[in-house]
Amino acid sequence: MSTFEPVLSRNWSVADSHTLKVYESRGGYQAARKTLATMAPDAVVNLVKDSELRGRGGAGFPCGLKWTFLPKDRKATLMCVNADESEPATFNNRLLMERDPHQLLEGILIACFATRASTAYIYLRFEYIRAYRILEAAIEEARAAGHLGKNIYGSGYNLDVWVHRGAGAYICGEETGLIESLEGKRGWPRIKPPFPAIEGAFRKPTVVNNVETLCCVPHILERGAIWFKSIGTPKSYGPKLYTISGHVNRQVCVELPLGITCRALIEEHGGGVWKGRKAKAAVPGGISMGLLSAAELDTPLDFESLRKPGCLGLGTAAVTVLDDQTRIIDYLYNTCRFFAHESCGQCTPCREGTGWLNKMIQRIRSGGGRLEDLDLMLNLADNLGIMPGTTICGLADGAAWPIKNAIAKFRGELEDHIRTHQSPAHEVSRLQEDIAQGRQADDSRARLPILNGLLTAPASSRQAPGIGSV
Amino acid sequence: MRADDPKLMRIEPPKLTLAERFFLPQIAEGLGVTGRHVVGVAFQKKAITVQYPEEQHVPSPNYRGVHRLNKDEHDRIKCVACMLCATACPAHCIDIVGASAPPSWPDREKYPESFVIDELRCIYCGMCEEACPVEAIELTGLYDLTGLSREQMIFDKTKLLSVFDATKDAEPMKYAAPPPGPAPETKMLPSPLD
Amino acid sequence: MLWVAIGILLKILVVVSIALGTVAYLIYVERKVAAYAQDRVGPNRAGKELGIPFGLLQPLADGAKMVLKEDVIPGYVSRPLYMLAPVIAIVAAMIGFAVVPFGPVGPNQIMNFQIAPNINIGILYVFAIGSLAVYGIILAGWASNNKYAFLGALRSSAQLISYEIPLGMSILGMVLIAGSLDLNQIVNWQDRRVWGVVVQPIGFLLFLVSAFAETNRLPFDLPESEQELVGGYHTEYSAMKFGMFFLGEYLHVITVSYLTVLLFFGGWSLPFHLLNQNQIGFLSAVFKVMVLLFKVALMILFIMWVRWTLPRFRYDHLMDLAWKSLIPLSLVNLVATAAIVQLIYSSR
Amino acid sequence: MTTIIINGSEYPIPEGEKLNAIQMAKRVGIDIPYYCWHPALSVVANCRMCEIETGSKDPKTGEIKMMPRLVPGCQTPAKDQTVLVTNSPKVKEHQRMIMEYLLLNHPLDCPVCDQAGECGLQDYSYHYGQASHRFVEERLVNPRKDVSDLIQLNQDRCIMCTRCVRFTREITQTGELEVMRRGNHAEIAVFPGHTLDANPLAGNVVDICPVGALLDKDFLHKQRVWFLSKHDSVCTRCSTGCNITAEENKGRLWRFKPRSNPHVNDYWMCDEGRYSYQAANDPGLLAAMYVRTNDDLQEVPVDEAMTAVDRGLRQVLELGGHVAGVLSPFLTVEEAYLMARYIKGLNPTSVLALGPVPSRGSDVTIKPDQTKGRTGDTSFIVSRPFTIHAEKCPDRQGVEAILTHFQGAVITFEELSRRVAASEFQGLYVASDSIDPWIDEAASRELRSHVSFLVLQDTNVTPLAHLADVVLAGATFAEKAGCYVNADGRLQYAGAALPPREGALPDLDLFAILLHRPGGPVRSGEVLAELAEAVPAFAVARGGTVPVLGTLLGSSASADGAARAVAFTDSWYVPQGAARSR
Repeated sequence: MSTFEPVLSRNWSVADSHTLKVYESRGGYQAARKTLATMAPDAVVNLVKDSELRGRGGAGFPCGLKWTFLPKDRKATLMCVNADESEPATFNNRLLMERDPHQLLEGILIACFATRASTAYIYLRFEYIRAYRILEAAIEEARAAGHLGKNIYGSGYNLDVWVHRGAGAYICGEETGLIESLEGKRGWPRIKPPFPAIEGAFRKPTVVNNVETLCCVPHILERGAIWFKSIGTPKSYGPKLYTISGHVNRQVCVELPLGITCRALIEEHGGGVWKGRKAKAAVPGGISMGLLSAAELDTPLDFESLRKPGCLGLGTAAVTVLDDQTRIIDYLYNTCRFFAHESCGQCTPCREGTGWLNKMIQRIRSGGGRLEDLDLMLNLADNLGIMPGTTICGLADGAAWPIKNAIAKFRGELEDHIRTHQSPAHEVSRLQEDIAQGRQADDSRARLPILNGLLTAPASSRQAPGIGSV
Repeated sequence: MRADDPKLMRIEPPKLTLAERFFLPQIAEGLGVTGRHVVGVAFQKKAITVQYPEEQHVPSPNYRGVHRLNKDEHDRIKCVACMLCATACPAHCIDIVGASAPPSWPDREKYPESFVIDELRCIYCGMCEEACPVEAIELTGLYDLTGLSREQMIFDKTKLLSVFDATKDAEPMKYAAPPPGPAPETKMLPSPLD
Repeated sequence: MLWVAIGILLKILVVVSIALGTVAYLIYVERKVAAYAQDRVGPNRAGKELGIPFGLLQPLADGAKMVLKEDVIPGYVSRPLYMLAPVIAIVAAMIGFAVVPFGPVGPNQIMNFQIAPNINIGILYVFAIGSLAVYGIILAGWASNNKYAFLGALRSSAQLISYEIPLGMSILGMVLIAGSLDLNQIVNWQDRRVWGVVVQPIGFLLFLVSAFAETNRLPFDLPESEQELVGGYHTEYSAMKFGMFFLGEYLHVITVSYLTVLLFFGGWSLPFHLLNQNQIGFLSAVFKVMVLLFKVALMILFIMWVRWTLPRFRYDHLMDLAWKSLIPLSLVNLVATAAIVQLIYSSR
Repeated sequence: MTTIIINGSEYPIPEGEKLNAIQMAKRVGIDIPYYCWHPALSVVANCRMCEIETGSKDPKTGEIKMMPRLVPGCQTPAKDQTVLVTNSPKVKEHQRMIMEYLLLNHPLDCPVCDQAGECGLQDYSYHYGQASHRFVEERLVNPRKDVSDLIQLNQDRCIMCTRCVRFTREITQTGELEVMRRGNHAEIAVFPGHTLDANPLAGNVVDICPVGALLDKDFLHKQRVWFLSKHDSVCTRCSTGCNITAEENKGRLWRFKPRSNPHVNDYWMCDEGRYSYQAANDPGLLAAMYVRTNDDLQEVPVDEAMTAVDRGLRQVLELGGHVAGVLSPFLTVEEAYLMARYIKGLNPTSVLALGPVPSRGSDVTIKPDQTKGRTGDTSFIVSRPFTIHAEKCPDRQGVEAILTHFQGAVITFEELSRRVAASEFQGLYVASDSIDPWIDEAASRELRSHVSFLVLQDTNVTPLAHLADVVLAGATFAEKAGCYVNADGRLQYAGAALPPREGALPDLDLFAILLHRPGGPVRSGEVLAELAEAVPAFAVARGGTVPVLGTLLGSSASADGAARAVAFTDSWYVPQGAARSR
């Protein structure tokens, strides 16, 4: 792979790479100029379609195909750039925006030209303050230099780009949630149909693309689809920014062709597992994608291969490594807490299911686990996200896969944990079970106030059965 | 069922012997039985009658007598005025007027402003007890329910709660564990009619 | 003559009041027996405040109740007959006592323990009067203008007619043997020889069964049968009128008991001549009266005992018993007795 | 022909209607459970209860291709050759799971919850749920809070269907309600200081709440819904004539609930109408008939009062006087007809006038706008405006139609008062039944001073009642049955919810007695049939029957076919009558 030359990150190491001057000096905006001058929008769409560029945001939906969904007779189109990079351990978009904002702007320009959108919104994660400042500055520069604004390069094409900062919700990374949030509403994903391409933000056809996807576009137009398809593995073409974090010596973001194995990534680019330990497991692409066990680390990280070891997909290609001293229960605890906290609360299964799983994991972790809890969690995960169509968006799927994977691959460890970690303070009492099962509790504690969800009775009512004793 | 149904069985009356046909031995035998009882009661004190006012009958624990309204440990009425007892009641003898609970009861939304049982209409079936979700209404073992007028026999909330006060030691709540030690005898009510 | 009349009147007064008092206590005894047979204790309250044990004042309370209760006369009854019926019932029951000896009777006795002594067809009189009682019942049922009462009356008449026959024929054996219809003579014969029950066992059984039927007592109380007829002929009667039927029934019990004892259990005599029949004197007379009373008391107790033991007959069974069993049997018994008596007397 | 395949059977799709899977399935008798969907609100599909399996049938080969994923029925259009499966094990397992999830944090306080008996959770729990669940953790407890002076929110019972939020956004467009917080901590809330108090339709959020989260404080803890007998009626508080169910128990009304009528009130009713039921429970209502003797009103039996009315009016006529009748716009058309016949029958020169028409403020029209809400698919929704009329009486148009028929023109009350002041009439018969106070002391004296004989038929004790010669106690809106004509000219039938109270008689019976109609109590249908024959304007009601959704006065019965359209009721809010006969 040493022959691979970074494309997306080629300017990162250059000083002041975020300025227009540096970007233009390294051949920036040439692709855009050429495209706007010589190509028709449909030709651009076809070219991107030919390159089989798949969305880098997580789902891997072919980008060009998405663009063709727009209605033919549309009056106005909107472009939303999904820069709400909220997946834990993912930071490639941040680097793209902070180090090379003009590359993104050029991608936006070409994509908007292709989809005939005259307005683009960059929906930026709230926490990316630095990226926000850099982007604002870059847009100013680009506008001043005529890369944005009215009649760009004399082609008669107008484009305005606005940066919109989110309010810090994971769910706003989902395209319809993003659109709702952009409209100023609560970040709740919408039902589909209608898809955003038909009726999106402000009831207009809308394209939503990830930052990294758009960053690929100028290079495809510059070097052609054949070049793009020469990189990577079948069905997963092009370069990809991988981030490595967790228990490795170097937490970095590297650009590599799609299809590198997880082990290679850890060993070659992450500098191996830290403190000389061994890897126990790795999260291949953001925590919602599942878990690879140590034996499965040789899986290539591309859109297709990860299905084999039972993961949801490539996701954001953010690899997180767990060393052999990390407990899987802790991993599950973090995952479940994250999803319970970030569930938007709209669909019943996700709202209640993630909260339930979170409470259950907390109980198991603090010593109140039962062996049947594992099967219960698997069953919940199945109902929650693994069966398709149970919720509006994919958050529930993301919450379900880590549990399914962790229990499938580390069941022995989890069972050992339950057996060896038992604390009377946290175990499930007979009464709790009775209440859940709808049984008549068989001891004097049955005289509990059942109203308002009070599970514990005043201590006095538990002692003597005679009520007159108080 | 048809006359030729295979499940039908014809049974012949048993053949009687001559003595049996005279019935006299059987009559003598019967006289012996009653005679034994007469002798048993007259000379061996085998009568099973309870001499009621002097001897108090203690009914079985699941006897269904006069109702009571239970109180909780803060001496408040337990009833939440859900009216499930009135719904379940086949005799339509329960009348409840619900109201929002006083603000000083934080764990409760609703309570009965008035709770009236017509003890004369009641058939003591115990359905109210079954229906009650908070174990507020119970049938006690009190069986000597008398009154001089119909009005006296319509028990209001105060009276039903006083039945609880009179019986709470002798009859702890039925769903609770049995009381330790021998069960205290049912205390006679100071007459619920006063 | 005047004194004789006064004596008779006195006797009538004494007998009637004793009989009525006895009836009152018989009801008490009946209730006690019923209670004992059913493992209860029976009436034991009345008189407790006065220190009288065993509820012995119960008959007084019962009587007071009878008298004080509201006397309801339904609007649809035939009033004269309705009023007459209980009177007939009780009068018929009482005048039967006229010929029943309560103790030794005879010209050589110091006193005749009989209201109408020396009537040589005494037993015939008893039966004649006894049959009169049925008029009370029939009239009651008829006058009540009520289907239950009417059915009760019908049953009663049919029952009485049916059982008169075996009853009458069952004593003919004894009459043949003793050679007299006079009860005094029959008792004397038994005293001399042997108790009637020994020489006439079948006659005794027939008499007993028929007597039960005649007194309308269980197992033959079909005219009343509360379960089917709501009280039968006395459905519409209340208070003292009902009480009169009640008294009548118990008087019948007493009469029948006397007859049984006199006919079959030697009357005032004791077996094996323990009591000299010819001894005349006040003490011996009283003693004989006591013996007779004792036997009668046992007989009454037996009747009660049977009542609380046996269930009621079905009506067709009742008729079957009379016509198919008792009457043929009594005929056979009569013929056989007659033959034997003829043989014995002719052999003398 | 367009057909749809539901659970293996083919059904024709109704022409000209856009239905979703839930509506279509319901039409053929198959229930798809749902919570968040409401036919007047935008589709959000967030309760996930209505998920079904769908597919399509190839019309040529007849091959059925099912989609792998479950889809919500509320946003699945009933299209030609669509295949719906609502009872597969997959769907059933999903429904069971949703019920388990919804009940995780739901308190077990059905006994004290007013929604019990008409609760979506209860009903679906029986049909689709299970008796136990596997949740052994501690439940979330959310305290109850007020969203307005009349509405209480029990947040712990909420299932986050957001129907109420969408109602305030899309129907009233006031947006008081909002979802606060995320995940399983999400809750419905009002913005601080921005309660539902000012919203004239606020009470509807209680109706559309499928569970007991939003509750009406006016009804709170008073009754259990299964004790209530429900009577189809019409609100008389304004001339909109909202279709309602009047719910009664133990001889008094407890609440009004709107009934769906797409031509009148859609699914809603205003708060003013909702709480107008209280007027029928007023203990101060006229409780007897009175006749003036020796300058004092004496309580008399009905027949005496009726004789006094008839005798008094005839006496006036015999003395050469004139008689006028005042027909209040609160009368039903049947009552107005009988009264007009009676007054005109006394003497053809008698005059009929329309009673005072109460009016307050101006008409308020609320035009729903689904685009204000969620930008989901709103193509199933027919948005219809809802008007609260300023005219606060139910039947001005009906009474006017009858007056026009009898004397050609409508004489207003003002005009009549003038003519009374001019001593034109010696006898006056006023039928009021007005809910509001309609005449003051001075006006009463003025009216009284010019007539020699005054009959008042009313439900309340008004100043005029103290001055009248005969006071007849009429029936309140809850006690009478009859038809009203609303502001759009729609003739609608309102049933009686209560028996006439002690001492009073339904107005229809009072007039029938005056007219010496044979037979016992009058049935409004018979009078309506007569009316339809006699008055051409009411020809649509021929035979004395009115369609459930009413009928426009001008239309012919057959042209008003849309009036027979099926109204919508939430499946867990079925008018069931009293649970038992009491």
